[in-house]
Amino acid sequence: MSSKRRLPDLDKVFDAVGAWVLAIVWISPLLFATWAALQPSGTALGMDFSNPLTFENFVYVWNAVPWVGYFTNTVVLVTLILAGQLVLCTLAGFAFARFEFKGRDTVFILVLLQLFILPEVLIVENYAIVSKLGLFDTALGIGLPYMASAFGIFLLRQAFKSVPIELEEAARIEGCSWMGVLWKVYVPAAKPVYLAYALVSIATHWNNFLWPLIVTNSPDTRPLTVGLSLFGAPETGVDISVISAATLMTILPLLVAFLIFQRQFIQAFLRAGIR
Amino acid sequence: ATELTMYYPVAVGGPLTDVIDGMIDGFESEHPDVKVNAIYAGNYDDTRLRAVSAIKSGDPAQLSVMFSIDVYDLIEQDLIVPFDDVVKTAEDKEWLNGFYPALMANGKVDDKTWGIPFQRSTIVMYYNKDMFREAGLDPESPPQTWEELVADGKALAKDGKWGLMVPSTGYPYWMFQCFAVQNGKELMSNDGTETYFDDPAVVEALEFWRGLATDEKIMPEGTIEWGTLRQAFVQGQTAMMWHSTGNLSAVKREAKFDFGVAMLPKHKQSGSPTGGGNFYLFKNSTDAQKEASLELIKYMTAPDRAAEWSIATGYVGVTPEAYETDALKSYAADFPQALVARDQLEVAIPEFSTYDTARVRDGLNNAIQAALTGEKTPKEALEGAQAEANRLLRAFH
Amino acid sequence: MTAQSPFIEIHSVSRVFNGGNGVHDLSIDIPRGSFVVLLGPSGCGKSTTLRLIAGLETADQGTIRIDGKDVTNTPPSKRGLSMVFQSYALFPHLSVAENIIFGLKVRKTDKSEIKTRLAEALSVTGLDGCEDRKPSELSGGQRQRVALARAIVAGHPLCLMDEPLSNLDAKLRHAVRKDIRDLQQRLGITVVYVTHDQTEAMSMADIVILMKDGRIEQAGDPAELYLQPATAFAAGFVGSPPMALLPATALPNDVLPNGIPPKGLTFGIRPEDLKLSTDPASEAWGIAATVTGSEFLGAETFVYVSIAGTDGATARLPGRVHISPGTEVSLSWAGVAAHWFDRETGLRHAQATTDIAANAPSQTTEFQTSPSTVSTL
Amino acid sequence: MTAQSPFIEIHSVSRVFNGGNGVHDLSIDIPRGSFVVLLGPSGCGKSTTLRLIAGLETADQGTIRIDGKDVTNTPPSKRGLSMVFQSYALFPHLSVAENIIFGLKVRKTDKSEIKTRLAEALSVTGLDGCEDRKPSELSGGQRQRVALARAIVAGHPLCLMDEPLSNLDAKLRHAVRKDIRDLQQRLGITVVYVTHDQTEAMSMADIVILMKDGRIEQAGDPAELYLQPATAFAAGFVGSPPMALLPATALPNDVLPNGIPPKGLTFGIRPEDLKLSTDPASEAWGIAATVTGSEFLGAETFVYVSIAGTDGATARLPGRVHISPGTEVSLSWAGVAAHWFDRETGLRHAQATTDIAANAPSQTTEFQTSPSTVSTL
Amino acid sequence: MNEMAQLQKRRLALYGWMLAAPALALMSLFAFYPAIATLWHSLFSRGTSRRPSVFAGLDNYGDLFADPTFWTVASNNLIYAGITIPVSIFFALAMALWANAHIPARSFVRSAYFTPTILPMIAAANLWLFFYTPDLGVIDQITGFFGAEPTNWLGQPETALASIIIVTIWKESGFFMIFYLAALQTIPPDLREAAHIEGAGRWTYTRRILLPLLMPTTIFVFVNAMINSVKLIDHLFILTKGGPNNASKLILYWIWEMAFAYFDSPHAAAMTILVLLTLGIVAVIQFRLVEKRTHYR
Ligand SMILES: Nc1ncnc2c1ncn2[C@@H]1O[C@H](COP(=O)(O)OP(=O)(O)OP(=O)(O)O)[C@@H](O)[C@H]1O
Ligand SMILES: Nc1ncnc2c1ncn2[C@@H]1O[C@H](COP(=O)(O)OP(=O)(O)OP(=O)(O)O)[C@@H](O)[C@H]1O
Ligand SMILES: [Mg+2]
Ligand SMILES: [Mg+2]
Repeated sequence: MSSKRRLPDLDKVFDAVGAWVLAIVWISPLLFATWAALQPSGTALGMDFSNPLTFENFVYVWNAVPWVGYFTNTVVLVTLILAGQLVLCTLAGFAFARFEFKGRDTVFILVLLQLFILPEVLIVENYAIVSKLGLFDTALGIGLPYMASAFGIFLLRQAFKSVPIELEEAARIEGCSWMGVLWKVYVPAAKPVYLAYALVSIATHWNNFLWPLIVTNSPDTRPLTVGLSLFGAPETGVDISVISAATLMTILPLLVAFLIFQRQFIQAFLRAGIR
Repeated sequence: ATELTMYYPVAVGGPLTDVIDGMIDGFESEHPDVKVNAIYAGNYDDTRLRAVSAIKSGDPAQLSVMFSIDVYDLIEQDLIVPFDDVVKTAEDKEWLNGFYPALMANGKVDDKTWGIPFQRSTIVMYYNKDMFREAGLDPESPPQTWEELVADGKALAKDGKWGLMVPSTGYPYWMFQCFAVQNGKELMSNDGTETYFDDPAVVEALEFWRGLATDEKIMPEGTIEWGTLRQAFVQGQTAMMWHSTGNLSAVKREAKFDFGVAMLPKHKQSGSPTGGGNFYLFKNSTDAQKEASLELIKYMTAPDRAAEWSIATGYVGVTPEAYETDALKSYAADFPQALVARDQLEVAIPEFSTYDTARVRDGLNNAIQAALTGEKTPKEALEGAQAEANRLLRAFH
Repeated sequence: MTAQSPFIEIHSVSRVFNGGNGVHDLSIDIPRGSFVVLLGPSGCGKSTTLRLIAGLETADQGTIRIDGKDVTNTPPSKRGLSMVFQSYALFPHLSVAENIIFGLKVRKTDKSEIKTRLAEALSVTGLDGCEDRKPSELSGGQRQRVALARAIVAGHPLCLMDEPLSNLDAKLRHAVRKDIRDLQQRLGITVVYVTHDQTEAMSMADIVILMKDGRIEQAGDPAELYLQPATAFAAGFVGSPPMALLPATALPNDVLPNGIPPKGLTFGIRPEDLKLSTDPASEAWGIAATVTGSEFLGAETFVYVSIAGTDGATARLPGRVHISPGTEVSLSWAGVAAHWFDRETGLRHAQATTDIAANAPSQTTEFQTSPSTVSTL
Repeated sequence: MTAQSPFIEIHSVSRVFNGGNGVHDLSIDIPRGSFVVLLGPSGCGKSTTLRLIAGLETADQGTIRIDGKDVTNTPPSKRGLSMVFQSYALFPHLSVAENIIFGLKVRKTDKSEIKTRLAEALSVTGLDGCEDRKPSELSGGQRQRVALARAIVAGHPLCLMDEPLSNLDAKLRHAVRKDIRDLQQRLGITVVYVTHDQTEAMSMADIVILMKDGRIEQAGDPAELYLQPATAFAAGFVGSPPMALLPATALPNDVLPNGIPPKGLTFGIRPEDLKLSTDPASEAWGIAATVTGSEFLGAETFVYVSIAGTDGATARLPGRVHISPGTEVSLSWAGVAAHWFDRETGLRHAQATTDIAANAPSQTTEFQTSPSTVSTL
Repeated sequence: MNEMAQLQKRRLALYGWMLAAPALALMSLFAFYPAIATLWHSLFSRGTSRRPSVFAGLDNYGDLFADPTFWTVASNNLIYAGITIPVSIFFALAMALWANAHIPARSFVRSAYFTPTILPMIAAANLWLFFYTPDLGVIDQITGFFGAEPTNWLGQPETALASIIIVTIWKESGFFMIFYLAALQTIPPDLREAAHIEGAGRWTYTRRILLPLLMPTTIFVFVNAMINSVKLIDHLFILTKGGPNNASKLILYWIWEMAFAYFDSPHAAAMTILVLLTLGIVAVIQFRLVEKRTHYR
């Protein structure tokens, strides 16, 4: 090795330090939650690191709520919503990306307008619709209003548009029907976008609370966040240790999945090149 | 069989749905012909939203636990029926009179009973006996008047600790009712059509509250967060706090020190508002359902259940009989703090509630917060709120 | 080229895009088993013609028949043809093998049949051992061969190729173009091949169709195009370096053809037909020129010269030639090597001859071949 | 090439990537004002060498001097050079003019100075009138010229180019390569140019540096590389079609050089040096071969032949040649045209000569040039 | 014209409609129809048992403009958007650049940036509530370490909105980072090298090359951030409930109060329509303006 090798760049050191500081600031609430969850209720804010750690909060939270059932419901719900979104947005995205029809652009703008409609204020109307459809207290009832997602249609349309038209033509010459083209060419080509969108969708609906609460009755259909809500206490103020434990329990499956698949997820985002 | 749908909120932390489910099971085994769907619906706001959504879309719901103070709005929206229409027998009428009058006050409008108390609280003063001792005060004689409160507070406020904290987010109007009534004036008329925010006694009460921070320096300035106050108390940040009796169980569990519970101090008189949730009956149900609903409410407010509920949550037992049950008696023997709320019911007043209550209340809340944060003087703030309330209530005279 | 009816008949087909581009009133007959190259500059309508045959574009007018069947409105998948795209259009998510058998699977061909055909296609294109790789793990040449394999595996009698070699580097292109030609002959299929590279067209085609602005400029076998360009455009487009095209007015009078005023004529001469001399005495006649540069390419040297009143010309000399810019030279050529075109219409003056007796032989060499080996052209 | 010290000195430079690829112990001297081409197959380290000179890579070992200054650890912006990238690396959001003057603006050059230099660069590269367009609105050739203009506008004495023509089509490439060469000579700058296209290297370079596996295989002027390849690799890489390389054992004894056992020898012959004869009697000697195919390219025809015991060879014949596959021919060549290489090391056997008196002249033609026009090589 | 070709075209149009139909149907059901119903509602007065609802024209809108709370809330939301949008875009960009650079433990850094995105807002708000606790909270403990007085972050009008803004930025930046990260991959590395050779430093490269090239992503992120600046109110319910004295009340929270606490859905509907209109207009202007500047794509 030559002794003249360039010294590590000062820029790079600053980069690393900056990135790390920001990362720690960003993750600190979660670290704090972990700390608080391991402390007895009365002392969590003390930041006294000599305190012994305790799992009593987790035990208490675990026993208080049928987590397994809620977890199952959440998984079913999230899967259902995602499946519905993927199907509907794929079809619509495909139509907007590759078909010429009168009024297409107008309709597409309408679709984008949906992004601006605030679902929170439409709860009463949507409740009535779900109820009329007979879907009350079902996973489908919770999921249906989210299935036609303007965001998803937009993303997939962009993804489909960036697929080289030759791929479609090659498939058509090889004998594919329109559906065949969609299924065999566009969908695989947009895989990174699907993954990226799935991550966003799962994170959103995993954490959705109010709507599922309103259109369900029983623990048989309710998601994890309803369990979490039992530890929120507007009349008395929450117990930080307990709510931290409950929070961790709610997001733990998601967090673990994310940490395991983070490389793939990030890669998927990277390749998606959403613009 | 009669089927009933009931919504209920959980407003204090913990697995209380299990307790309710247990009660429902008990009721169903006593009344095999009635089937009850008891549905947890989040907090009070969520529950109200849920009930409104359901009824507006024609879904059947027969009863619900909701804020006691929502009564005027529920009447206005034509959602509920008075119990007087359902209560037929003398025995039932007797039952209506069995509750603490202070708890019934909120449910009575135009001489009719619209709500039956279920999960009711009141405001009490929690204090840290250890800190009292350290400050050289008698831990067994908490302050009983405003003057004592200030004096003790001054003795306690040192080393970055505070003498007293009265929360002013979340439910500022509720806390303010304490000061006002202690200063001799209630905030609204009994028929919910008039408010007295700009009454000199009321203004003086708010001045006193603000003075605790600015003049006496026994309380921090600005608003004090409702949700984290208990944590501040159990970690010794303040020697005294005013808070809902709903906190009792939690403070008991969390506090690592000897703590006491006392009635609020008096000034011109003593007093404290009640709070919490009542049972309401919805319209559009059959007579059989109404009947069954009444049975259910009777069952859930019966002394044994009231005692059980009180022990589990810290809410007050809704009838004197509840305090006569063995369960509550033995609980109180070990934990005499639990009886303070009941004793205070003697002097309790109804929680603030008027027509168009949320708007009127918001005006008051903003006025209180504006005064506490120094944006306005108490007089200015309250006069503004009164003007606003007058405008809103004009239609209901 | 035989008496039997053409395999593809394109009859007065037009396809005009908004803006007026496209192809106009095109008629082409393509014999069965031939290798036809559509040649022309960018935007002349080559791809459009190919896509019309494939069914990826629909004709505004006219009819297209393949194998006697009118397919003008038949969708691509029903036309019984395969296609190789410039970008190869390989499905990036499928392995080589899956790419190749894509069409067979879509058409629900027998499993075992698929297997044998795949093996055959792999071995024909020399891709054995690559079948499990993804296209992104292949070199350009390999990708090209996958595209080829996909096109031939279906066994369609017609294969369309749109500039299939343009993404390959020069060395590879040379190798692959031989492969394609061999494959076509072995399988006996008809190939319609689009390129704008005249070298490719010359070396591969049975028939070259030279297009310009959506119309056919000249069609014929490669030698015909090279030796007898029908227009000045064809003369300039075919050959590298291209034929020099000079206004006849810049030439000495005695080399001009008889009877036609030089004002209306363009003179063309191929680089290999130009002779350079630095010694004015050694030649009977010559036009004066100045060397502007030279490029040594190993086997030959291109010498660029400027001629007064013209855009200059290029001479192609064998071997290595040392000649420095600025050198004055005299240019001459054999009389038969001269091409004459009408300056207005660009059309060839077939009858134009010059007075000079050619003293250099024509560059066309006829080999003595045994009677059994007839030319394939 | 002159007595003065070299402009760029690369001394024992190594840059090894994880995996062992890169360049190894490279030493190159580049004279001021010369046009140096780095030539070699893909992955041989050409770009790495160029990036080392540019400062985009840092050497693990060794030193790099530019104009006598040690720049081994100097950042790119301080080395006083410009670069043309294969992809042109034009900033897509800036107009042509803004792209060109980007560096000047960064270096806070005078406004008026920028203006004159821009005008100059535009006119030199023939881009006048395009200055307000965005790169996406330009053709490939125009983009290339913008990249060129950006490189020359700064007036740096050194310009690096990494395969700047590989994205252009054949015709354009030919034109631009002349432009680049002209520009370099006009401005008198030093150019280091990377390509894997040997035609480009031959036609442009003053010095060709042929690389293989991160090391230099041969360096010299193009004629040297073509006529006297130092190794079998160089012989095969330079020239198109490439030199045929045959095991000496496949040759008749009397053409073999004296004193060296044929087992250790490889024989090389360029396509243009091969003579084909269908009449065995007409030649004194010859080796038997079978024609496998031919390609007519207009000015010449490539004839592919197979020879027993070898991979075959290509002959390059002028004009149009009709010869059908399967024809038996006899191959011969002039003695001086033969190249001999050691079979193991690949190194050239310089002294090897054959017994046969050459009857064909060597293909190197020396033009009679006036004394004032000395070769630029 | 070829008749078959016409027919073909019509068939394709039909396919297009059929493919889009399911999504459009659901959207109409759960978004467009309720939105139009909302518009309709906003034209009627609030109905009670004493006074049935009557057509009121634009009265409800007039009431809103006359209400001082409207102006407070609108200006709060403007400040909120005006700060959260640029700041979270800035952080997102910085994060993306760092997450894309070669720094040690890059995948930890990426995960850290992204984690807030997967935390439920309600849970996150509860954690922040305790962060902000005067004196006891982590923030005051840190500032206290440097000798600062304890601050009642959520309890004073001066800091309440800022505290809300910080939580929003924390929650959103990581989400937007992902989009920048993706866009960065599409910028060829040789642009950077070319800029360096032309003498551009890091900062010049970022400002003159990178930022303009990321413009399309910035627009995408901007529009999303703008929508979120109206949509994201979950944390308000826990942190401040809009207080003190409306100091941190945002539009949607106010709509929520009107609709579900005040039982005043006509005014809520009117407010909703106003928001929809504003968002739509801003978005259209955005797209128009910026499309001109980014047409090079
Ligand atoms: N879909 C289309 N819409 C509008 N114009 C088109 C379309 N496709 C092709 N054109 C135009 O038609 C003309 C012929 O196009 P075509 O693609 O056939 O040219 P080409 O000969 O293949 O050129 P290249 O060598 O560049 O591929 C061009 O001017 C082109 O701009
Ligand atoms: N950043 C890198 N990391 C690892 N290996 C590299 C890197 N850059 C180049 N290499 C390897 O070093 C070798 C030389 O690369 P280089 O880019 O110099 O080749 P090249 O001669 O320019 O090839 P080409 O003609 O394909 O551009 C190759 O094997 C390449 O895989
Ligand atoms: Mg084309
Ligand atoms: Mg390279």
